[in-house]
Amino acid sequence: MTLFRIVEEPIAPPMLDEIAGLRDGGTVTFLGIVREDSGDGRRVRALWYEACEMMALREFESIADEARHRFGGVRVAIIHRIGEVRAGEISVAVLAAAAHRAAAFDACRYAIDELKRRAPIWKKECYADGSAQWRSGA
Amino acid sequence: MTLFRIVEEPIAPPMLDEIAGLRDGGTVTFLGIVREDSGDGRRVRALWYEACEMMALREFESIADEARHRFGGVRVAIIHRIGEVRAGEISVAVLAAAAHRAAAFDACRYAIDELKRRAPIWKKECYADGSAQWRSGA
Amino acid sequence: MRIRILAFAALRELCHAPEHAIELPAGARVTDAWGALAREFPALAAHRASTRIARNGQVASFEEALADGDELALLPPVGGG
Amino acid sequence: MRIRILAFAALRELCHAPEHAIELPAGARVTDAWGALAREFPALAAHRASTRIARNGQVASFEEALADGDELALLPPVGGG
Repeated sequence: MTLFRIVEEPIAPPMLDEIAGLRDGGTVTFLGIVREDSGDGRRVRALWYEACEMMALREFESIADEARHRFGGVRVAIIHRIGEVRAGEISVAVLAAAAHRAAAFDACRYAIDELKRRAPIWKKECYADGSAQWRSGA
Repeated sequence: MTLFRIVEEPIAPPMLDEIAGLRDGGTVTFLGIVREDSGDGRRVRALWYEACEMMALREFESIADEARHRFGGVRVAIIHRIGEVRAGEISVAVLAAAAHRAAAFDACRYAIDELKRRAPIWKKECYADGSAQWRSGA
Repeated sequence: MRIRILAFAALRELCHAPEHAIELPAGARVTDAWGALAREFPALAAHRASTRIARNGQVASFEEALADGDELALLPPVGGG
Repeated sequence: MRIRILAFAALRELCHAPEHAIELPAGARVTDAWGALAREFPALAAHRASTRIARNGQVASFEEALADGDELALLPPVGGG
Protein backbone atom coordinates (compact mmCIF):
# COMPACT_ATOMS: atom_id res chain seq x y z
CA MET A 1 0.00 0.00 0.00
CA THR A 2 1.71 3.16 -1.24
CA LEU A 3 -0.24 6.17 -0.02
CA PHE A 4 1.43 8.74 -2.27
CA ARG A 5 1.70 8.09 -5.97
CA ILE A 6 2.26 9.81 -9.29
CA VAL A 7 1.10 7.55 -12.12
CA GLU A 8 0.86 7.64 -15.89
CA GLU A 9 -1.95 5.11 -16.19
CA PRO A 10 -5.62 5.95 -15.63
CA ILE A 11 -6.74 6.29 -12.02
CA ALA A 12 -9.45 3.65 -11.79
CA PRO A 13 -11.44 2.06 -8.96
CA PRO A 14 -9.10 -0.96 -8.68
CA MET A 15 -6.29 1.44 -7.81
CA LEU A 16 -8.43 3.06 -5.13
CA ASP A 17 -9.38 -0.40 -3.83
CA GLU A 18 -5.73 -1.14 -3.19
CA ILE A 19 -5.72 1.47 -0.50
CA ALA A 20 -9.01 0.26 0.95
CA GLY A 21 -6.91 -0.74 3.96
CA LEU A 22 -7.04 2.96 4.67
CA ARG A 23 -10.76 2.83 5.37
CA ASP A 24 -12.11 3.93 8.72
CA GLY A 25 -15.56 4.88 10.11
CA GLY A 26 -15.78 7.84 7.75
CA THR A 27 -13.90 7.76 4.47
CA VAL A 28 -14.03 10.75 2.13
CA THR A 29 -12.68 10.61 -1.42
CA PHE A 30 -12.15 13.55 -3.72
CA LEU A 31 -11.82 12.88 -7.45
CA GLY A 32 -10.74 15.67 -9.76
CA ILE A 33 -12.21 15.10 -13.21
CA VAL A 34 -10.97 16.95 -16.29
CA ARG A 35 -13.72 19.29 -17.50
CA GLU A 36 -14.52 19.84 -21.14
CA ASP A 37 -15.29 23.48 -20.44
CA SER A 38 -12.17 25.62 -19.90
CA GLY A 39 -14.13 28.26 -17.99
CA ASP A 40 -13.49 30.84 -20.73
CA GLY A 41 -15.63 29.17 -23.36
CA ARG A 42 -13.04 27.04 -25.11
CA ARG A 43 -13.59 23.30 -25.42
CA VAL A 44 -10.89 21.24 -23.67
CA ARG A 45 -9.85 17.95 -25.28
CA ALA A 46 -7.34 16.98 -22.58
CA LEU A 47 -5.01 18.30 -19.91
CA TRP A 48 -1.33 17.49 -20.08
CA TYR A 49 0.18 17.19 -16.58
CA GLU A 50 3.86 17.37 -15.71
CA ALA A 51 5.39 16.94 -12.24
CA CYS A 52 8.69 17.34 -10.49
CA GLU A 53 8.05 13.88 -9.10
CA MET A 54 10.45 13.61 -6.18
CA MET A 55 9.45 17.00 -4.80
CA ALA A 56 5.74 16.39 -5.48
CA LEU A 57 5.73 13.07 -3.60
CA ARG A 58 7.51 14.71 -0.69
CA GLU A 59 4.92 17.49 -0.73
CA PHE A 60 2.07 14.91 -0.73
CA GLU A 61 3.62 13.33 2.35
CA SER A 62 4.01 16.70 4.12
CA ILE A 63 0.39 17.59 3.38
CA ALA A 64 -0.81 14.23 4.71
CA ASP A 65 1.28 14.67 7.87
CA GLU A 66 -0.15 18.14 8.43
CA ALA A 67 -3.69 16.81 7.95
CA ARG A 68 -3.03 13.99 10.43
CA HIS A 69 -1.91 16.48 13.05
CA ARG A 70 -4.59 19.10 12.40
CA PHE A 71 -7.52 16.72 12.23
CA GLY A 72 -6.82 14.17 14.90
CA GLY A 73 -5.26 11.06 13.44
CA VAL A 74 -6.92 11.04 10.03
CA ARG A 75 -5.00 9.10 7.38
CA VAL A 76 -4.63 10.53 3.86
CA ALA A 77 -3.67 9.02 0.50
CA ILE A 78 -2.96 11.04 -2.66
CA ILE A 79 -2.65 9.82 -6.26
CA HIS A 80 -1.98 12.23 -9.13
CA ARG A 81 -1.88 11.26 -12.77
CA ILE A 82 0.63 12.83 -15.19
CA GLY A 83 0.84 12.91 -18.99
CA GLU A 84 -2.32 13.30 -21.04
CA VAL A 85 -5.60 13.11 -19.10
CA ARG A 86 -8.61 13.43 -21.38
CA ALA A 87 -11.84 15.26 -20.56
CA GLY A 88 -13.94 13.06 -18.27
CA GLU A 89 -10.94 11.19 -16.84
CA ILE A 90 -9.61 11.45 -13.28
CA SER A 91 -6.54 13.64 -12.79
CA VAL A 92 -6.25 13.35 -9.03
CA ALA A 93 -7.66 11.27 -6.17
CA VAL A 94 -7.42 12.21 -2.48
CA LEU A 95 -8.67 9.82 0.20
CA ALA A 96 -9.05 10.67 3.88
CA ALA A 97 -10.11 8.13 6.50
CA ALA A 98 -10.98 8.87 10.12
CA ALA A 99 -13.01 7.37 12.91
CA HIS A 100 -15.45 10.28 12.58
CA ARG A 101 -16.67 11.92 9.41
CA ALA A 102 -16.02 15.60 10.23
CA ALA A 103 -12.26 14.96 10.43
CA ALA A 104 -12.31 12.97 7.18
CA PHE A 105 -14.14 15.78 5.33
CA ASP A 106 -11.84 18.47 6.74
CA ALA A 107 -8.67 16.51 5.99
CA CYS A 108 -9.71 15.62 2.43
CA ARG A 109 -10.51 19.23 1.65
CA TYR A 110 -7.31 20.48 3.28
CA ALA A 111 -5.24 18.00 1.27
CA ILE A 112 -6.69 18.85 -2.16
CA ASP A 113 -6.53 22.60 -1.42
CA GLU A 114 -2.88 22.38 -0.35
CA LEU A 115 -1.98 20.06 -3.23
CA LYS A 116 -3.31 22.60 -5.72
CA ARG A 117 -1.50 25.42 -3.96
CA ARG A 118 1.87 23.78 -3.28
CA ALA A 119 2.63 20.61 -5.21
CA PRO A 120 5.12 21.09 -8.08
CA ILE A 121 2.71 19.87 -10.76
CA TRP A 122 1.75 21.79 -13.91
CA LYS A 123 -1.00 21.47 -16.46
CA LYS A 124 -1.40 22.52 -20.06
CA GLU A 125 -4.91 22.84 -21.44
CA CYS A 126 -5.12 21.23 -24.88
CA TYR A 127 -8.14 22.59 -26.74
CA ALA A 128 -10.35 20.89 -29.30
CA ASP A 129 -9.10 23.41 -31.91
CA GLY A 130 -5.51 22.14 -31.55
CA SER A 131 -4.15 25.07 -29.53
CA ALA A 132 -2.77 24.67 -26.00
CA GLN A 133 -1.90 26.80 -22.98
CA TRP A 134 -0.20 26.33 -19.58
CA ARG A 135 -2.53 27.16 -16.69
CA SER A 136 -1.68 27.79 -13.06
CA GLY A 137 -3.85 28.14 -9.96
CA ALA A 138 -6.92 26.24 -8.96
CA MET B 1 -28.64 5.15 -13.23
CA THR B 2 -30.72 5.23 -10.06
CA LEU B 3 -29.40 7.95 -7.79
CA PHE B 4 -31.23 6.85 -4.64
CA ARG B 5 -31.06 3.26 -3.53
CA ILE B 6 -31.58 1.02 -0.55
CA VAL B 7 -29.85 -2.31 -1.12
CA GLU B 8 -29.30 -5.56 0.72
CA GLU B 9 -26.12 -6.56 -1.13
CA PRO B 10 -22.68 -5.15 -0.30
CA ILE B 11 -21.94 -1.63 -1.56
CA ALA B 12 -18.89 -2.23 -3.74
CA PRO B 13 -16.94 -0.15 -6.28
CA PRO B 14 -18.82 -1.59 -9.29
CA MET B 15 -22.01 -0.15 -7.85
CA LEU B 16 -20.39 3.25 -7.44
CA ASP B 17 -19.06 3.02 -11.01
CA GLU B 18 -22.60 2.71 -12.29
CA ILE B 19 -23.26 6.24 -11.22
CA ALA B 20 -19.98 7.49 -12.69
CA GLY B 21 -22.18 9.39 -15.13
CA LEU B 22 -22.67 11.65 -12.14
CA ARG B 23 -19.04 12.77 -12.28
CA ASP B 24 -18.18 16.40 -12.73
CA GLY B 25 -15.05 18.55 -12.22
CA GLY B 26 -15.05 17.83 -8.49
CA THR B 27 -16.60 14.62 -7.21
CA VAL B 28 -16.69 13.90 -3.47
CA THR B 29 -17.68 10.51 -2.07
CA PHE B 30 -18.43 9.72 1.54
CA LEU B 31 -18.32 6.08 2.63
CA GLY B 32 -19.62 5.13 6.06
CA ILE B 33 -17.76 2.06 7.27
CA VAL B 34 -18.99 -0.02 10.21
CA ARG B 35 -16.51 0.36 13.08
CA GLU B 36 -15.48 -2.48 15.32
CA ASP B 37 -15.34 -0.13 18.28
CA SER B 38 -18.78 0.86 19.62
CA GLY B 39 -17.43 4.01 21.24
CA ASP B 40 -18.20 2.65 24.72
CA GLY B 41 -15.59 -0.09 24.65
CA ARG B 42 -17.69 -2.98 23.36
CA ARG B 43 -16.55 -4.85 20.25
CA VAL B 44 -19.07 -4.63 17.39
CA ARG B 45 -19.45 -7.66 15.14
CA ALA B 46 -22.01 -6.10 12.80
CA LEU B 47 -24.75 -3.50 12.53
CA TRP B 48 -28.23 -4.54 11.55
CA TYR B 49 -29.98 -1.81 9.52
CA GLU B 50 -33.70 -1.50 8.93
CA ALA B 51 -35.46 1.14 6.81
CA CYS B 52 -38.94 2.39 6.06
CA GLU B 53 -37.89 2.15 2.42
CA MET B 54 -40.48 4.28 0.61
CA MET B 55 -40.12 7.16 3.06
CA ALA B 56 -36.32 6.82 3.19
CA LEU B 57 -35.97 6.99 -0.59
CA ARG B 58 -38.23 10.04 -0.66
CA GLU B 59 -36.08 11.63 2.05
CA PHE B 60 -32.90 10.90 0.04
CA GLU B 61 -34.44 12.68 -2.92
CA SER B 62 -35.50 15.68 -0.80
CA ILE B 63 -32.00 15.96 0.67
CA ALA B 64 -30.43 15.80 -2.81
CA ASP B 65 -32.85 18.49 -4.05
CA GLU B 66 -32.00 20.73 -1.11
CA ALA B 67 -28.27 20.24 -1.75
CA ARG B 68 -28.73 21.09 -5.45
CA HIS B 69 -30.43 24.35 -4.55
CA ARG B 70 -28.11 25.35 -1.70
CA PHE B 71 -24.86 24.54 -3.44
CA GLY B 72 -25.40 25.65 -7.00
CA GLY B 73 -26.36 22.76 -9.21
CA VAL B 74 -24.44 19.99 -7.49
CA ARG B 75 -25.80 16.49 -8.15
CA VAL B 76 -26.07 13.96 -5.32
CA ALA B 77 -26.49 10.18 -5.19
CA ILE B 78 -27.21 8.18 -2.02
CA ILE B 79 -27.00 4.43 -1.48
CA HIS B 80 -27.77 2.87 1.92
CA ARG B 81 -27.40 -0.79 2.73
CA ILE B 82 -29.88 -2.60 5.00
CA GLY B 83 -29.78 -5.93 6.81
CA GLU B 84 -26.55 -7.11 8.39
CA VAL B 85 -23.47 -5.01 7.62
CA ARG B 86 -20.35 -6.44 9.22
CA ALA B 87 -17.51 -4.44 10.77
CA GLY B 88 -15.30 -3.07 7.97
CA GLU B 89 -18.12 -3.10 5.38
CA ILE B 90 -19.76 -0.03 3.84
CA SER B 91 -23.17 0.93 5.28
CA VAL B 92 -23.75 4.08 3.25
CA ALA B 93 -22.29 5.89 0.23
CA VAL B 94 -23.01 9.52 -0.65
CA LEU B 95 -21.67 11.01 -3.90
CA ALA B 96 -21.74 14.69 -4.81
CA ALA B 97 -20.56 16.02 -8.16
CA ALA B 98 -20.15 19.67 -9.10
CA ALA B 99 -18.16 21.77 -11.53
CA HIS B 100 -16.15 23.14 -8.60
CA ARG B 101 -14.92 21.25 -5.58
CA ALA B 102 -16.16 23.51 -2.78
CA ALA B 103 -19.79 22.85 -3.75
CA ALA B 104 -19.16 19.11 -3.99
CA PHE B 105 -17.60 18.99 -0.50
CA ASP B 106 -20.39 21.11 1.01
CA ALA B 107 -23.16 19.09 -0.67
CA CYS B 108 -21.69 15.72 0.30
CA ARG B 109 -21.36 16.76 3.92
CA TYR B 110 -24.83 18.28 3.97
CA ALA B 111 -26.33 15.10 2.53
CA ILE B 112 -24.72 12.67 4.99
CA ASP B 113 -25.50 14.98 7.96
CA GLU B 114 -29.16 15.29 6.92
CA LEU B 115 -29.46 11.58 6.12
CA LYS B 116 -28.30 10.72 9.62
CA ARG B 117 -30.66 13.27 11.15
CA ARG B 118 -33.81 12.63 9.09
CA ALA B 119 -33.91 9.39 7.09
CA PRO B 120 -36.18 6.70 8.60
CA ILE B 121 -33.40 4.16 8.99
CA TRP B 122 -32.46 2.37 12.20
CA LYS B 123 -29.48 0.39 13.38
CA LYS B 124 -28.90 -2.26 15.98
CA GLU B 125 -25.38 -2.84 17.22
CA CYS B 126 -24.64 -6.55 17.40
CA TYR B 127 -21.71 -7.15 19.73
CA ALA B 128 -19.04 -9.82 19.62
CA ASP B 129 -20.40 -11.19 22.94
CA GLY B 130 -23.79 -11.97 21.32
CA SER B 131 -25.75 -9.07 22.84
CA ALA B 132 -27.38 -6.34 20.74
CA GLN B 133 -28.82 -2.86 21.16
CA TRP B 134 -30.71 -0.32 19.01
CA ARG B 135 -28.79 2.95 18.62
CA SER B 136 -30.06 6.30 17.44
CA GLY B 137 -28.24 9.50 16.50
CA ALA B 138 -24.98 9.98 14.67
CA MET C 1 -62.80 1.47 10.45
CA ARG C 2 -59.76 -0.62 9.78
CA ILE C 3 -56.22 0.80 10.28
CA ARG C 4 -52.96 -0.88 9.37
CA ILE C 5 -50.01 -0.13 11.65
CA LEU C 6 -46.36 -0.69 10.70
CA ALA C 7 -43.78 -0.61 13.49
CA PHE C 8 -40.05 -0.29 12.92
CA ALA C 9 -36.87 -1.22 14.74
CA ALA C 10 -37.21 -1.23 18.57
CA LEU C 11 -40.97 -0.57 18.28
CA ARG C 12 -41.37 -3.53 15.92
CA GLU C 13 -39.71 -5.72 18.51
CA LEU C 14 -41.97 -4.37 21.29
CA CYS C 15 -45.03 -5.19 19.14
CA HIS C 16 -43.69 -8.64 18.25
CA ALA C 17 -44.45 -8.10 14.52
CA PRO C 18 -43.82 -5.51 11.82
CA GLU C 19 -47.51 -5.11 11.03
CA HIS C 20 -50.80 -5.00 12.92
CA ALA C 21 -54.41 -4.37 11.85
CA ILE C 22 -56.78 -2.70 14.31
CA GLU C 23 -60.47 -1.74 14.29
CA LEU C 24 -61.44 1.71 15.51
CA PRO C 25 -64.81 3.54 15.76
CA ALA C 26 -65.63 6.32 13.26
CA GLY C 27 -64.05 9.65 14.25
CA ALA C 28 -60.94 8.06 15.70
CA ARG C 29 -57.66 9.96 15.62
CA VAL C 30 -54.00 8.89 15.45
CA THR C 31 -53.79 8.96 19.25
CA ASP C 32 -56.61 6.36 19.44
CA ALA C 33 -54.71 4.00 17.15
CA TRP C 34 -51.61 4.42 19.32
CA GLY C 35 -53.71 3.81 22.44
CA ALA C 36 -55.24 0.63 21.02
CA LEU C 37 -51.82 -0.79 20.16
CA ALA C 38 -50.35 0.29 23.53
CA ARG C 39 -53.14 -1.58 25.34
CA GLU C 40 -52.10 -4.72 23.47
CA PHE C 41 -48.35 -4.07 23.99
CA PRO C 42 -47.97 -2.03 27.22
CA ALA C 43 -44.20 -1.60 26.76
CA LEU C 44 -45.02 0.81 23.89
CA ALA C 45 -46.42 3.45 26.26
CA ALA C 46 -43.01 4.71 27.44
CA HIS C 47 -42.04 5.48 23.81
CA ARG C 48 -44.86 7.81 22.89
CA ALA C 49 -42.88 11.05 23.33
CA SER C 50 -39.98 9.83 21.16
CA THR C 51 -42.10 8.30 18.39
CA ARG C 52 -42.96 10.09 15.15
CA ILE C 53 -46.00 8.83 13.29
CA ALA C 54 -46.44 8.82 9.52
CA ARG C 55 -49.95 8.55 8.10
CA ASN C 56 -49.95 7.18 4.57
CA GLY C 57 -46.30 8.16 4.22
CA GLN C 58 -46.63 11.73 5.59
CA VAL C 59 -45.60 12.72 9.10
CA ALA C 60 -48.79 13.30 11.14
CA SER C 61 -49.69 14.62 14.58
CA PHE C 62 -51.35 12.47 17.26
CA GLU C 63 -54.44 14.68 16.88
CA GLU C 64 -54.92 14.01 13.16
CA ALA C 65 -58.20 12.30 12.16
CA LEU C 66 -58.04 8.81 10.62
CA ALA C 67 -59.90 7.38 7.64
CA ASP C 68 -60.78 3.78 6.90
CA GLY C 69 -57.86 1.99 5.23
CA ASP C 70 -55.18 4.36 6.58
CA GLU C 71 -51.68 3.04 7.10
CA LEU C 72 -49.74 4.37 10.09
CA ALA C 73 -45.97 3.93 10.48
CA LEU C 74 -44.45 4.15 13.96
CA LEU C 75 -40.97 5.67 13.64
CA PRO C 76 -38.60 5.59 16.62
CA PRO C 77 -35.57 7.96 16.74
CA VAL C 78 -33.53 7.31 13.60
CA GLY C 79 -29.97 6.07 13.37
CA GLY C 80 -29.01 5.64 9.73
CA GLY C 81 -25.61 6.21 8.16
CA MET D 1 31.87 24.53 -11.24
CA ARG D 2 29.28 22.53 -13.08
CA ILE D 3 25.53 23.05 -12.34
CA ARG D 4 22.67 20.99 -13.67
CA ILE D 5 19.41 22.90 -14.31
CA LEU D 6 16.02 21.24 -14.70
CA ALA D 7 13.20 23.34 -16.15
CA PHE D 8 9.54 22.38 -15.93
CA ALA D 9 6.36 23.10 -17.88
CA ALA D 10 6.33 26.52 -19.62
CA LEU D 11 9.96 27.14 -18.56
CA ARG D 12 11.02 23.80 -20.05
CA GLU D 13 9.47 24.86 -23.33
CA LEU D 14 11.22 28.25 -23.23
CA CYS D 15 14.57 26.48 -22.70
CA HIS D 16 13.83 23.95 -25.45
CA ALA D 17 14.86 21.03 -23.19
CA PRO D 18 14.12 19.69 -19.70
CA GLU D 19 17.76 19.73 -18.65
CA HIS D 20 20.80 21.96 -19.15
CA ALA D 21 24.37 21.86 -17.81
CA ILE D 22 26.20 25.14 -17.26
CA GLU D 23 29.70 26.10 -16.09
CA LEU D 24 30.02 28.88 -13.50
CA PRO D 25 33.04 30.40 -11.70
CA ALA D 26 33.69 29.59 -8.03
CA GLY D 27 31.54 31.70 -5.68
CA ALA D 28 28.55 31.78 -8.04
CA ARG D 29 25.07 32.05 -6.59
CA VAL D 30 21.63 30.87 -7.77
CA THR D 31 21.07 34.22 -9.49
CA ASP D 32 24.20 33.67 -11.62
CA ALA D 33 22.90 30.30 -12.82
CA TRP D 34 19.58 31.91 -13.72
CA GLY D 35 21.44 34.73 -15.52
CA ALA D 36 23.55 32.30 -17.55
CA LEU D 37 20.48 30.38 -18.69
CA ALA D 38 18.54 33.60 -19.42
CA ARG D 39 21.40 34.81 -21.66
CA GLU D 40 21.02 31.58 -23.66
CA PHE D 41 17.19 31.76 -23.66
CA PRO D 42 16.19 35.46 -23.38
CA ALA D 43 12.47 34.65 -23.11
CA LEU D 44 13.20 33.32 -19.59
CA ALA D 45 13.95 36.80 -18.22
CA ALA D 46 10.30 37.87 -17.95
CA HIS D 47 9.58 34.88 -15.69
CA ARG D 48 12.11 35.52 -12.95
CA ALA D 49 9.64 37.04 -10.47
CA SER D 50 7.18 34.16 -10.80
CA THR D 51 9.76 31.35 -10.68
CA ARG D 52 10.66 29.43 -7.55
CA ILE D 53 14.01 27.69 -7.54
CA ALA D 54 14.81 24.44 -5.76
CA ARG D 55 18.44 23.61 -5.04
CA ASN D 56 18.99 19.88 -4.62
CA GLY D 57 15.30 19.44 -3.90
CA GLN D 58 14.95 22.29 -1.36
CA VAL D 59 13.46 25.68 -2.20
CA ALA D 60 16.29 28.22 -2.36
CA SER D 61 16.66 32.01 -2.70
CA PHE D 62 18.35 33.64 -5.67
CA GLU D 63 21.11 34.76 -3.30
CA GLU D 64 22.04 31.28 -2.12
CA ALA D 65 25.59 30.14 -2.91
CA LEU D 66 26.11 27.21 -5.26
CA ALA D 67 28.44 24.23 -5.00
CA ASP D 68 29.90 22.11 -7.76
CA GLY D 69 27.45 19.39 -8.85
CA ASP D 70 24.35 21.20 -7.59
CA GLU D 71 21.05 20.54 -9.29
CA LEU D 72 18.65 23.48 -9.66
CA ALA D 73 14.97 23.03 -10.55
CA LEU D 74 13.11 25.97 -12.11
CA LEU D 75 9.50 25.83 -10.91
CA PRO D 76 6.89 28.04 -12.57
CA PRO D 77 3.55 28.75 -10.80
CA VAL D 78 1.94 25.37 -10.08
CA GLY D 79 -1.37 24.07 -11.42
CA GLY D 80 -1.91 20.52 -10.17
CA GLY D 81 -5.21 18.91 -9.25
